[in-house]
Amino acid sequence: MLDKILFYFFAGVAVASAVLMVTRRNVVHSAIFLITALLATAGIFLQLRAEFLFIVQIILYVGGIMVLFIFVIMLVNLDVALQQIQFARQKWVALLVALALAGQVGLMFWSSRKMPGQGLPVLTAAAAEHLPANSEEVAKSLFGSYLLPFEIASVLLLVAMIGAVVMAKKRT
Amino acid sequence: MLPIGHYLFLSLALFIIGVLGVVTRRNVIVVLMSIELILNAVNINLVAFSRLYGDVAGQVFALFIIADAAAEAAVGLGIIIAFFRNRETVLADEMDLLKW
Amino acid sequence: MTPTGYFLDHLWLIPLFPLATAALMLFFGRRLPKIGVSMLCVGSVGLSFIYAVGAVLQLLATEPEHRVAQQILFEWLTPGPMQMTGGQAIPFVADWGFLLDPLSCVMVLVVTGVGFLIHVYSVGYMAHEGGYYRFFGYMNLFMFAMLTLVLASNMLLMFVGWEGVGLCSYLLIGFYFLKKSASDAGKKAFIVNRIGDAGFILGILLTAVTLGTIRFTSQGLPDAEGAAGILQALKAAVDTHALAYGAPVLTSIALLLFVGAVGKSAQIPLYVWLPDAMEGPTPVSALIHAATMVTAGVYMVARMNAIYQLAPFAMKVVAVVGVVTAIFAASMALVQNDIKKVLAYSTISQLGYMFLALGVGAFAAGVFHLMTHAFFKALLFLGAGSVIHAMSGEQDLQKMGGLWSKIPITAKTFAVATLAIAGIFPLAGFFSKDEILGHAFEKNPALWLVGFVTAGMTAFYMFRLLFLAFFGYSRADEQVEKHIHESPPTMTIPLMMLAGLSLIGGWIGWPLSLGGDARFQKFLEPVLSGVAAETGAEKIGQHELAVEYILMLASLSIAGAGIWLAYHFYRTKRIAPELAAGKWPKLYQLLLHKYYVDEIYDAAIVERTKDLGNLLGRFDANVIDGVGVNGAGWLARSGSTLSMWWDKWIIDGLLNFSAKLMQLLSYPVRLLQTGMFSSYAMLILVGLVVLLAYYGHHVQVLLRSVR
Amino acid sequence: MNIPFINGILSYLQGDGAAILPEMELVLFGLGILLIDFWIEQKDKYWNAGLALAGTIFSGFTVFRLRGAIVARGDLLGFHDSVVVDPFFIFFAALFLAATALVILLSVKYLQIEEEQEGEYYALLLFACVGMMFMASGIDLIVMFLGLETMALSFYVLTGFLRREKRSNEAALKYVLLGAFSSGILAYGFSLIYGLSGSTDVRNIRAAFDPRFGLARAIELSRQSGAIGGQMRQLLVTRYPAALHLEPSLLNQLTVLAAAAFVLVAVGLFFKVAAVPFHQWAPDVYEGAPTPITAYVSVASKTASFALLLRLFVTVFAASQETWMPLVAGIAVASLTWGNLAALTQTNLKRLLAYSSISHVGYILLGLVAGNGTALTGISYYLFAYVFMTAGAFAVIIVLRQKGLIGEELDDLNGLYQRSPAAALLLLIFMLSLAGIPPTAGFMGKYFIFLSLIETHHPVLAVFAVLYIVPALYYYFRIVVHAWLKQPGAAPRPSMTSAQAVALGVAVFVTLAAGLYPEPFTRLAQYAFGQ
Amino acid sequence: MDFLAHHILSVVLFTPLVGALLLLFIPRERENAHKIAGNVFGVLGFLVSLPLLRWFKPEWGGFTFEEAADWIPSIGAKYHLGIDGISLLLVMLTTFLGMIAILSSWSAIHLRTKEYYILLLLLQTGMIGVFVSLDFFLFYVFWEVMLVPMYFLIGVWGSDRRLYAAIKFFLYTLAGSVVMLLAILALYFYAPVSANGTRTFDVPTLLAAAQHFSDALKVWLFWGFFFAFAIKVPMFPFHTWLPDAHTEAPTAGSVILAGVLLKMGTYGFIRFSLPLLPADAAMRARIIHIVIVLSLIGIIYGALVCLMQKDMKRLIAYSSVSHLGFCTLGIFALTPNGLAGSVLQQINHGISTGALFLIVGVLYERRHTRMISEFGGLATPMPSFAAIYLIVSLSSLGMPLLNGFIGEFTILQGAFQVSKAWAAWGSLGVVLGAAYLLWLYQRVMFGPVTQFANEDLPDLNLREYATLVPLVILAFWIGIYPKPFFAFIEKPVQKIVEQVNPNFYQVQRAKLPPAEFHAAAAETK
Repeated sequence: MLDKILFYFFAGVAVASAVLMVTRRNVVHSAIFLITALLATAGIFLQLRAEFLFIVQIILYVGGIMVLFIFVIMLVNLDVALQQIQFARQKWVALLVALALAGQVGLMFWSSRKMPGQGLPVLTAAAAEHLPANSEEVAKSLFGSYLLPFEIASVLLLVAMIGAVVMAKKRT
Repeated sequence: MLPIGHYLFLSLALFIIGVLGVVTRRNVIVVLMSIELILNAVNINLVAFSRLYGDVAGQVFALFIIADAAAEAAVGLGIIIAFFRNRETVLADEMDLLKW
Repeated sequence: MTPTGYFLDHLWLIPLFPLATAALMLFFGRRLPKIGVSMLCVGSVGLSFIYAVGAVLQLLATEPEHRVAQQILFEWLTPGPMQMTGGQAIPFVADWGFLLDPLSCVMVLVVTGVGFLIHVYSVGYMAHEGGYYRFFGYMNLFMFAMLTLVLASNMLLMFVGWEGVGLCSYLLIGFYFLKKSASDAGKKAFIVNRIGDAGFILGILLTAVTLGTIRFTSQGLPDAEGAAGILQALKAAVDTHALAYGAPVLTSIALLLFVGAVGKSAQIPLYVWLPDAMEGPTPVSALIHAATMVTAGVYMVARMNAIYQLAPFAMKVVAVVGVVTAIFAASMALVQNDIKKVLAYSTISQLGYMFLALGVGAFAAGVFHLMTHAFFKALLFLGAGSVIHAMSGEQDLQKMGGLWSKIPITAKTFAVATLAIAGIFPLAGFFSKDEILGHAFEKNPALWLVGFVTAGMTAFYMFRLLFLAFFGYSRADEQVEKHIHESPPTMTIPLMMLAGLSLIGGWIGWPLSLGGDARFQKFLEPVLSGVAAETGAEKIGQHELAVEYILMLASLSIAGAGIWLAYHFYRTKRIAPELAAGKWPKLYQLLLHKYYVDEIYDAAIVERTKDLGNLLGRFDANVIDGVGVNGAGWLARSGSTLSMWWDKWIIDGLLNFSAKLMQLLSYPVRLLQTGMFSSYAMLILVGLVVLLAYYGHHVQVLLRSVR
Repeated sequence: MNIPFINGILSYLQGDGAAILPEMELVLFGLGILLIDFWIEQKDKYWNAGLALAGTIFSGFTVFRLRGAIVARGDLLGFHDSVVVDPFFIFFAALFLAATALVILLSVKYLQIEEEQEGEYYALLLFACVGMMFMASGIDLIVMFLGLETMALSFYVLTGFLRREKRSNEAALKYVLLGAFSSGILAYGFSLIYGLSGSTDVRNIRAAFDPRFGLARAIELSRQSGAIGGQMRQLLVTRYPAALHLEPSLLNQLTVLAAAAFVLVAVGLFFKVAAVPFHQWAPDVYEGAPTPITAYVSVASKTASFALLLRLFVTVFAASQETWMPLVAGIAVASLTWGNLAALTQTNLKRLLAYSSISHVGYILLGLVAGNGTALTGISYYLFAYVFMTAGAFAVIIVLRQKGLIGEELDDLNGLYQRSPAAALLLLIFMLSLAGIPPTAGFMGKYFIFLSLIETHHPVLAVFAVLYIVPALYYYFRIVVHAWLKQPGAAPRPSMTSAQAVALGVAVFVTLAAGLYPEPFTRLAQYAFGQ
Repeated sequence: MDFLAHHILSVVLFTPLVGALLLLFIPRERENAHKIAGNVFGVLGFLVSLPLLRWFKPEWGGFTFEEAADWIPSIGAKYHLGIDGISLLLVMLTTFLGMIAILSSWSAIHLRTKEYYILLLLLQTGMIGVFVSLDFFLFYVFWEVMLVPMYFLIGVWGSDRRLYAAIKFFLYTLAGSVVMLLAILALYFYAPVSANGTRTFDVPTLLAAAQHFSDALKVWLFWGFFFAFAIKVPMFPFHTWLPDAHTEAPTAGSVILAGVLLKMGTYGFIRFSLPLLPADAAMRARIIHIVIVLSLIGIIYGALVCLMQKDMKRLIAYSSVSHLGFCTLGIFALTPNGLAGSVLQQINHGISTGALFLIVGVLYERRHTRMISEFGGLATPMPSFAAIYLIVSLSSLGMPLLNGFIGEFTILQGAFQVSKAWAAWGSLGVVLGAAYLLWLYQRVMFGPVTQFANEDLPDLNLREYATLVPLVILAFWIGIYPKPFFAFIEKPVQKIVEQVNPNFYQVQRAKLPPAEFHAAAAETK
């Protein structure tokens, strides 16, 4: 029951702030709503007993990425942009198509839930108390089975770093 | 945990909102944020499945996706800055030099 | 016993002499002196004549039923096996081979003899013309082709000569190529002839697939095995009842071949080229368009008589075409004012006689008339040439007159020829024409009647010509008047010799009824007797003497009547013809304009063909290229443009484009058009939705079918 | 010497490390470039290029050694089975390295002219190559995804490398936004695949999706008691733990969700290979990017994305080939149509080649439609040929780039023949190859594709595909017409550096050799799919 | 010598290529050296092909001078060369016309001579390759290779609308050939796999295998090949590239194009299309009917369109449509006569039309125009030219004793055995042929000289004689003594007919044999 309440709370917050993020005129507001949505997602992670990710989400996403966003928003002068129309002309069509997409995928989820033999594994998740300590498990996996992705991720981040530097630095 | 469908629909909602942001917003920064939202939706899926199977692979995947999101954000924002320096705009539809 | 001898073994030299000199003239003639050209060319024809005479004499040495000499030089056309109508596949071979039998004897003598005389005449006539060597080159080439035609041992080689003479006629008609009318006439001759040739070719092909051979006869060949001739094959087929009298296929062959003959021998409806052909130098008209080439059709039909005798319908067609042509051409000759045109129509008319003869089955009579006609018509043309020569090139009868005394030799020989053609006893024309009319009467009195009227018309227009040109007072320009002179001996001697031939040439066919022995007919008998009596082919019976005498008298009297009329029209009361013309102006104009046939052909065929060409050309340019190719190109381009538009206006944003076009595009499309990036993303989204929709549906269907 | 550190490294290199040795070398060289870049003078910047080239050569040599090793010992798996060194990887790694080397050779002069000679450029080239190689070698979704992103991020930066160029900025921005968007879609698809199979290992996923692997039976067995059940359970726990949770009756059918996952993954990948209708970034990026990078994007990024796509389609989705075949066919036909038609009226060379490359994607996807052995050979041959001929074509455009001449418009080619016959001849050969006229490599690629279509009874598609050669030839020959038949304007004679000459030489050699004597290349292409 | 004997075809094939490669090393500015080298290799190319004639044994009907080497073993493509009598004649025609075309360019081409001769020689290799390949893959490669040099010959050295014409030529032929590629691949695929599990592109093997295909498949294959060849021939209505290409091409290009390139279509019909005809009589009849009707339309259509042309080259180009209509008519009559005539007519067309284009080239070199209306009365200043032109025209319009007649008659004969109507329609083309060619001749050569510029046109020079006289001699030779030519093609033609029209010889056995027939005929005499 608690699970349920928690889930619906976080889900509601996430969706609402996501909607607000997309619709706000002011970019800074959007950023803040994105932060809210990400935090709510972190809550979902917690509810799913993924504590490590919960922390990562808050620190890396909210703490890191979003600060980056805010910096950039500050850097590029947005006073002008504020007065401009924020939405593309196609917004209504886009909405329709996006809803169609949502409908399709949603229907697929729905039908797989209802019909046997239609996909999603119907099984009860392992009891919470049987789950091993999350951080430990993740760490084991990360440096065990997923060592290579970890190494690649370092290259990826290196590339991102070089890229950001190359792109953002002023020309000498 | 709740039935997996809950998480799937939540993730779908965020995904769709992200997609909508990408296709409707003119401000490229918001577009980039919407993409972050999409990746976030992916993470919810991954973590939910991970919980379902009691398998951490999904969580690890989500971790890497967060890293990727960070990298993309960094590069994307860098490019936005370079673009802004040259063009004094962050509106997507003012990218109009390259066309037919 | 096969006839042999030096000349017979060297038959191939007869056409070769002129060919050699022709080649010499055409390649090196420009560098030879005129005298050399004359010697070589005339000499080579003379040599041919000598060889021809020699060969004929050697042939005559054998008994009549063996008078066939054949030699095959080499296999010419060997395109492999051919399937006959019956289904058998047999090897098809066309040889390069020569054949001398009584029929070709007559032809080869006429060709070389008259040809030689005309060559001699030409030396004088062409003396002052440019392109002397070219003229003789062509003439000798013609001799070669004509001799190939008459000596050919098979249809295809005959066709070689046939086309060759057509070509030379084209070249010689267009000899004065600076004149547009001359080159036009040459072209016309060639093309009209080609229409006939197409028929001839088809006839040859039909013969080949029907009988399996195109060789005229295998007689005289050392080895009959595998070398059947048409005659033998036909006989075999008739004997085995594979082909019967009147078989449609034989009629078809006969008619197809006759199409060829019609073209070459200027019969209705393909006669139109011959009058125009008078644009050529006069010796050419004499040689080609009177004596030899135009008679090739007659010769060919006579040569194929075996088939014709089995095809009664074709025979009827030949007779009718011949007789109609005869009277039709004669009627046009009545009013012509160009001296050569009169002779040209006369030639057509006389050729019509010959076909009449062939058509009624009197092949020998036809050939006989061919020969006599060669004599007197060549003479007429040469005489006309002499007149033209004297008149400094004037050809209009209206501007002549009173030449009798000024050019006496020409005038007298001309008169002989005129009498001969009018059929006055005992000149050559009398015998041959009488023979024809006799046979025609036997066959069908209606045919005779038409021929009979034509005879009168012939006499009329010929004497009209004679009176207008040689009698009365001179109507020539003074300049011309002053220069009138008799031609040089090189021209007059041939005239006289031909006059002699016209006079006595007919005597070899002196009919039985007049106490002769019809040697000519008997001579030709072995060749012209067809395959077999029992096939049902009607043989020409002997008619009663009384009828024959009456017919002869009738002929003579109608000729006399014609002469009398001409005399009264043109000699005594010169005014009369205008009156006659005034009385029936329409008829007169009709005749004068040659029934407007040229105009009709031009309008109905020539121009329409050109129009068709034009139309098709435009079709090519516009429809096939336009719609097909450029259309595909256009389609691709506009497809490209469309897709470009899609990217540019629908994807890249309508904003940059004029408002008008924007309105044209529908509202939802415009909704896509805010910014480029968004629309790119939008398209990805749409693509995703579409794929998902398709795929989802696909899977649903699949699942349903599984369940 | 028994130094633990060295020993550790050595044992690592003999174990897991061997599987990623080529990538590691590239990374090391990339880092080296970043380091020495600080010390070298502006005019000596070509040392960066030299070092990068050395990196590719080293790596290439290592790949060659690995090839020997796997011939002797079979496929090499490493890092808990997340990468594999198999012929597929060897083939594609060699292609990527070749493309990278060509692009490096072509970049030196270009960067000099553009006055952008940072070492980062070459480092990013190498890192992109690393990403691509992981795309080819990864058999784990995470590795694949990270490889893809490494490559993509490098490309975003490289595209925008000419920061002063507005068009370069714009291209980079479009690229990064659209690329990230498509990555998001791809990741979403991956998450669903993970959800359906409970594993990120491609082989496990395949087992879950493909009835021929008998996973359902294994699970059922594992639930029985007894020795066999125990063994089977043990096997599953080590190999595929999530399978223990799967319901056997639900396995092995193409479910609705799998379809959704497929479409999402496919869209993500179709975007990367620039298939219609996910192609629209390509012309813009091609035009805006520095030309060597255009070549690199066009050649390597596309090939790498195809490597990833093939790995997934012929393993994970192989079982449902006949259901997705019409869909891929539709995409292929659309790509052919759109690419060819849109290219007809282009006047910018790079855009033209962009559209033409879209049509090439169509041909390769048709190979996927056929999907038999010949088709796989054809795809690899086509990609192989495509790398060299496209690189060659871009190389000519790069040679044209001089001070004061952009050389990207068709009109800039006018009279190229008079200015540089060699360049014109090379251009002709590449155009013929791109159009698929024998005896060039491009023809052989098309040959296999057409043959496979006939073998799998797709005559209509085959006719369709061959007929598109005709418009393709038309626009390729528009280029030739400008180069050969138009009168030159005032444009200067292009001068070719030796590096460019080497690159062009290699490209033209391969293009012609693979057309004139295709045997070794055919074997190579067959080798890639273990045939 | 031994090497030559064993690799004669390769030698013939690659001699021009060697020339082209050598020319690469001659500096650009040495124009005369290019000309000399080009001509030397042109002549050499012809000379090395002469032993073929000598060593060829007409009585052997199959392929000879075969050479085979592995090329792409993994797909079964081989370097397999070989010729029979039909290809022999076409190869000889190619080397001969190639030599003449090269010679004819001596003074016509001053621009980029080096490339010009290189391309001509390359083209030469491509064309020979098509005729000697016995491997479908190799054949296709040569087939396409040839397009490129021809494209440049038209596109660089052509006249005003050269770009349009060149690309039209290229695209048209390419469109056909890509479809052919599919047909080849289908043939390759549907043929049974050999014992050791490999497939092959070998022409004889595949064509033999095709005999066992289902009729439906054969029909598809037939049409697949048909389009490529029909465009190349070109048959109505695929012919519109031809006038443009011929008109715009330089003289040598037109000569090669008309003389050799078009023959590839007809050659393809004979070699590849005929064996693919379905066995079912009704289906076969329907196909043949379509093709024949197209041929007949082509014959008459081409001739009619000629009548309205104002451009000499265009006129001659359309006349090719007409003449090639005869060739296809002969081929699809499926009789020995038709086929033999068609092959010979292909040679004839090469000679006559090649010569006609040379003649236009002579005029074009002097006046730089091809408009008929610009000429008139040329017989006066150029008598020798007039003579040769006349002979060539006559040869083209089928005058007996010249080559054209032999071909046309034999074709008509072949067609006549099947259908009298076909032959009748065909003979209409003969009539029209005379009309347009003589009309052209008259307009150009006869009449007074109307244009000042034409008054002092020089007559043929020695080089022009050298290009034209051999053709004229050949025209007479074939016209007067075609037996050796027929001898070359008799056996191959027989083989083809036995295969595609077995009734032809069977009926003969069933009914009265000719010997008895004639013996009977002889007895009754």
